[in-house]
Amino acid sequence: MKTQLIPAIKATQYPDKSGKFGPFGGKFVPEILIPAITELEDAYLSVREDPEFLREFGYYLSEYVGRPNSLTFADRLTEKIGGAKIYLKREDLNHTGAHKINNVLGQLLLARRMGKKRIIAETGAGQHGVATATVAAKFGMDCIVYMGEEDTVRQRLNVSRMQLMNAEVRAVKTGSRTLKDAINEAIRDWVTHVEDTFYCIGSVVGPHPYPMMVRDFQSVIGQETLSQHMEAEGRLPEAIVACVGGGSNAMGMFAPFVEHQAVALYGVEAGGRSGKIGDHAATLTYGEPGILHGMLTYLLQSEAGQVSDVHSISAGLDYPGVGPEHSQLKDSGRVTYGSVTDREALEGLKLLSATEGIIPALETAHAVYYACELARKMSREESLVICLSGRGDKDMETVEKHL
Amino acid sequence: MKTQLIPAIKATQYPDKSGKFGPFGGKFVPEILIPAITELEDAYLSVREDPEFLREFGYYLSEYVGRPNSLTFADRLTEKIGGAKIYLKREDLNHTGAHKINNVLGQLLLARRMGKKRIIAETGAGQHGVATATVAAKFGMDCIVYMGEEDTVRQRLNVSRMQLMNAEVRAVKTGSRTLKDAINEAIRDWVTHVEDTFYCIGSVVGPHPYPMMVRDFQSVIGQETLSQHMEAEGRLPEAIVACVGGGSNAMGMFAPFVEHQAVALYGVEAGGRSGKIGDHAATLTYGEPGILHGMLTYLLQSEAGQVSDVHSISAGLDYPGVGPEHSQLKDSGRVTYGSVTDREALEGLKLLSATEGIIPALETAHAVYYACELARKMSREESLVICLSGRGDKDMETVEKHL
Amino acid sequence: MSFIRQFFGNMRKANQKVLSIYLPAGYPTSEATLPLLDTLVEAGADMIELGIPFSDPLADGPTIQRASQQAIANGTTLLQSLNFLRLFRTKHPQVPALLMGYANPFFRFGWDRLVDMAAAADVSGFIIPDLPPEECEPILSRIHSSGMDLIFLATPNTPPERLRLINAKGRGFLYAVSLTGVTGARKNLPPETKAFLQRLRRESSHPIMVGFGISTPQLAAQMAKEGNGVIIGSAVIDLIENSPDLPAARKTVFEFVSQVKKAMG
Amino acid sequence: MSFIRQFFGNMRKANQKVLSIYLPAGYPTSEATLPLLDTLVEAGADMIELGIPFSDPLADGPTIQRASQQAIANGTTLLQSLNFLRLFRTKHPQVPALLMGYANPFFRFGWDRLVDMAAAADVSGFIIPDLPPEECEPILSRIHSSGMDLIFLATPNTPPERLRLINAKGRGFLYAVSLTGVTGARKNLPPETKAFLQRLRRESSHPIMVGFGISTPQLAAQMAKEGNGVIIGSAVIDLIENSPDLPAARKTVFEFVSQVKKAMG
Ligand SMILES: Cc1ncc(COP(=O)(O)O)c(C=O)c1O
Ligand SMILES: Cc1ncc(COP(=O)(O)O)c(C=O)c1O
Repeated sequence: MKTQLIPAIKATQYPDKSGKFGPFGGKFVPEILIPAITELEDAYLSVREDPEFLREFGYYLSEYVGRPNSLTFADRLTEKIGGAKIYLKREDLNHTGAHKINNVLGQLLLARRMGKKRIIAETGAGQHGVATATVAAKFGMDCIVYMGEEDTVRQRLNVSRMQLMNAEVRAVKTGSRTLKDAINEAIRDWVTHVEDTFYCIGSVVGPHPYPMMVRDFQSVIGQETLSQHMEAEGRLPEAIVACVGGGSNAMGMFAPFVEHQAVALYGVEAGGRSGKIGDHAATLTYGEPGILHGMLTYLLQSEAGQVSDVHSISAGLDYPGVGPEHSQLKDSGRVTYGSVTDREALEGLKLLSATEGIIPALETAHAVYYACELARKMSREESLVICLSGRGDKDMETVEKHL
Repeated sequence: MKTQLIPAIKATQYPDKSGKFGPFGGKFVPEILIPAITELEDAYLSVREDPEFLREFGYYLSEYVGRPNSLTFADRLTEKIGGAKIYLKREDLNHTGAHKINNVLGQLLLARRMGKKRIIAETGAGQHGVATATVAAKFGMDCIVYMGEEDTVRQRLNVSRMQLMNAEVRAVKTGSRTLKDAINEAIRDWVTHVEDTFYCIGSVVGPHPYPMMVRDFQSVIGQETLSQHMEAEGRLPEAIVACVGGGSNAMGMFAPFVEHQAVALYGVEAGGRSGKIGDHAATLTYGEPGILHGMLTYLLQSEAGQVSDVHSISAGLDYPGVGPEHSQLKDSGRVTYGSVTDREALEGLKLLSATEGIIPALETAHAVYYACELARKMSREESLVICLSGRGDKDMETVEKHL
Repeated sequence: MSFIRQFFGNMRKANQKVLSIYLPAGYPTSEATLPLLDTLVEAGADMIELGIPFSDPLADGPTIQRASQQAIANGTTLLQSLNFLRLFRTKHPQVPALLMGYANPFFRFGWDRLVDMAAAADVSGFIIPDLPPEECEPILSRIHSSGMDLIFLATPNTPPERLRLINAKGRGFLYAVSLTGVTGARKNLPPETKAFLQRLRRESSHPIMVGFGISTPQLAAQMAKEGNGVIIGSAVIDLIENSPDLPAARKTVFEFVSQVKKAMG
Repeated sequence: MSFIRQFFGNMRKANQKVLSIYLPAGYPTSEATLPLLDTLVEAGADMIELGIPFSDPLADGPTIQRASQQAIANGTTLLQSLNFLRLFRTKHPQVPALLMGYANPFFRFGWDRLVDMAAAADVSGFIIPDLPPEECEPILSRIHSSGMDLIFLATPNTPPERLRLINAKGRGFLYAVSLTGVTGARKNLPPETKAFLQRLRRESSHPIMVGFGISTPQLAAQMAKEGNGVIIGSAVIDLIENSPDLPAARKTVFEFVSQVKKAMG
């Protein structure tokens, strides 16, 4: 029998009361949204340590999502690389196939408490949209998902999944027609229907309290990893690697480890086709601080402060911003951020598929590749955990095209 | 922490020593395969109660597959139907998305013990093929999957998945180009490479010891369900419903319940387009006993004993035979078998998606529809478990076409 | 006292309602901006808001989105826009001119540098829709000490306590958002708008300019009654967008703005 | 003593090797079966195996698969095939004729009915590749008591104990499968075949007929030496398949079978 999980959401030092992670974060939103995010912040703070809320969250994480998911020892990949022991935190085993649903579950439970029945969400890869449509169906809520037109094509499978669950998918035809524009459109919807609408953001981005709240809901990843690794190895891992789009799987994984200075933390961004602006989505690697989507954070942008078009083979990393806490963790040096190209990600995907029988999402594949390079340089006594943020089924068409 | 699972494989009364379930089952194979199935039987019987084997099996089921999976209470579906409480046994949460991997893991652990490094398998929906390719990759074995040419088209996604995991997918162009012919082709391969090849059959079909062995490996489904339902409701469920293609998810689910006469068991076959021969795959509903693929069992066949072409919207149910133990359970009256049409299955799929946020495989959707009809006639105090054998991602293209 | 406050004092004394027009810099071409600004003033606009285009105008409807994209494509920069404003203020020293834009282009330019150069260009004030009072600290006091104003917005859902904060931080006027929604011309405004504006008048001592959705002289007249004046943006851009060339645009804009001004009495 | 055993006794006495040819009933057409059987006998075939087509011939290679599909498409039935054999046996009473086929069509027909009607048609015996000794009980004693034989197969991987079981249950002759694989003409047979056949001769008292893969007179001659004779199937079907019509098929089959018979000396 699986024991029921009550994730302990721990209030950390950051963000401060104004929603800042050092200089980053904040609430850079149109006035009309201020009451909504204030209401949300109040509501969230009131449930954050409410045992009944945590019990409910734990119940659905366990009975519906299938948590705790495994920490799988990747014996063949380890052997092939010949360095550190590689473990995989299996978010791909969650219902709907990625970590996104942890956060959605938390937010929609909160929305239910707040009496909001109209849910909106943006989605890039479609995983957050699918997760939102899923939980909305389970809770009997209306759901509208904004998705860049380009992404509705490259992630068509996920569009059908959302529609089957009675979500309305709205193809966003403005701007670059990808994730960033889907967020713009979702915010416009929110501005217009602010009274009855709950905006379920899919990553640790947006105005306060989202970066904090999403991190907290996702920190179940890191909490489980910590105790599972303890059980398997009797100590903490030497290194942890996660991919960074908006940064939610990474923050959820890192959260309980940040205070353990001996654990090296690595965030991996989308290096795309090249280091030229427009050819990648490696915000922390190449970006500069800026203000977008309600937060102050690193951004890929022009000299004039126009947000850049970005590119990644993986729709879920195709975002010119990043969660503000990552910006802080970068500047403080606590986390090392690097990037991996489209081609390398494909290699990572193939490698994990062939050695472990696990096809990762293209997003995740970035972390896999980076982790292998890292593990190679580590000793056999050390161990490294990859946050296997999602499965690759959704990406098979893209992968086919590139093989 | 998840407790490690050691599935207790229980020797039941059936089959008898010669591999018979009453008049059904047996070893109707070419002489050349007799040594192979004898070796297999001996090997299996020697590990069946070997704690080390069971520990290994339990380790991978837990750490790799993600067992135990949940028994989810379908509150909104229950409410909508207004009858018995409906529970879902979540095989869709397994790694690779269906129950098939339980069996594959058992067989390939056995193959590893037997020193066989060349694995062959047949597949219909592709789920068994994917599961076999997956575990073969994890164990570093060569893997060849036979798949009807028609199925390689309707389940293209799964073909790519197998190839990514370095399996060779051989499109079978003989006969009706579906599952039955894939099995024929796999047997021909086995006949030709009998010394070094392990044939990993995907359901409770084929010659003894397969029907027994596959049932045993899959019985982890029923064992978990039994104790999870006990924990949730304090008693056994009143009814259990599973879809039946070859019959492995159903047998795995039914196995520990067969002796509990108060639990009504239902197997649901593919009713296809109509009750006309060739338009469905409802073997137990419309078939007659016959001999195919090494077993004596109900078959869809002509007067002259030629095996019929069959049809189902779901590739995984598209099989003119059925596991011999089901034939016995039908004749003994212990299990009630019924059928559900393509159209009804699609309705079941939509219903579960919209109310619970769970998109079932088209195979599973047959069980969902049947279970809803059944639950409607039961009282609110009773409870019913559906074996949610797999997820529907693989079927999105087919579903799109039919909506 | 800031120029804007003086201006509103004068208008109130003259019993005049204020008509403010928003125009995106560099739209439809860089060359069009100064002539169009002249046209606005000639037609009776009392105040000008020059928009700095941003790639992600998330509080704007389709009209301003398209105009922003066009302006970016035309290579419009903040420096250039400051130059437009300097020339405009030289020519029309009686007409307050505000710089309106999303935070990021300003942030990238540098808050301090922005304020200094805006002051040098004789800019009257700023409207930054995604810089609410809680985020304005890096810029507010410097704006004030340079004699300019930072305009805040109030919306129908702004609660009383918050309005007090906005009143306290804001200066110049209060931008009353007429509806819950994005910018863009509307046929009608919701019935609640009137009560909202009455509440603002009761609870704020700032001049109140009503914006969002105003598309016709009638609507403008109606809304102007409830405050100190109105702000029109998308309706004018729609006219420009539908004009074949600049002279045609100037003509149609002139007619529309004149009618609005006339209707406002 | 069964007809087949008598026949092998006579052949051994005459120091003759036995050539047995497999032909699917109803292939390439229903009308062709009796003429082709005649041709086989005329060309020197000593024994005949008439195949009952089955939809799922899982021990057969592509040649026999195609022939089976064709025969089914032609509407070939078991009753019709029994009739072919009755006519054949009437015309060629000295030539043993076996019914060969997968279990299911026989099972559906009914084991008892099958044996009775086969006996009435003067069938000499049965080869049922997916009916190994452990599954033959429902039919074996009735076959024997009707004076017919049930032929079992031995394969290179058959272990000694099992061969004893096969020897005990089988009668007529032992069908030695030359290789591990499905049916179908091969250029060569594996080197191990010879040792396998020697083992069978040591460990079995039944006449030994070698089948699977034999495609040329040379191979036939070689294999015949190691036992009592050979069985050829796919090689003949290939010839029929490549013939434009029945006369051409009869001609080429006649030539091939004659050459084989001659080579076997
Ligand atoms: C599987 C997977 N991993 C990672 C990401 C990136 O998002 P984040 O950085 O917020 O985890 C996505 C986004 O869609 C995803 O689907
Ligand atoms: C999800 C799913 N359910 C059910 C089946 C039917 O097989 P069985 O009856 O052996 O469980 C399949 C076969 O592919 C399957 O993929």
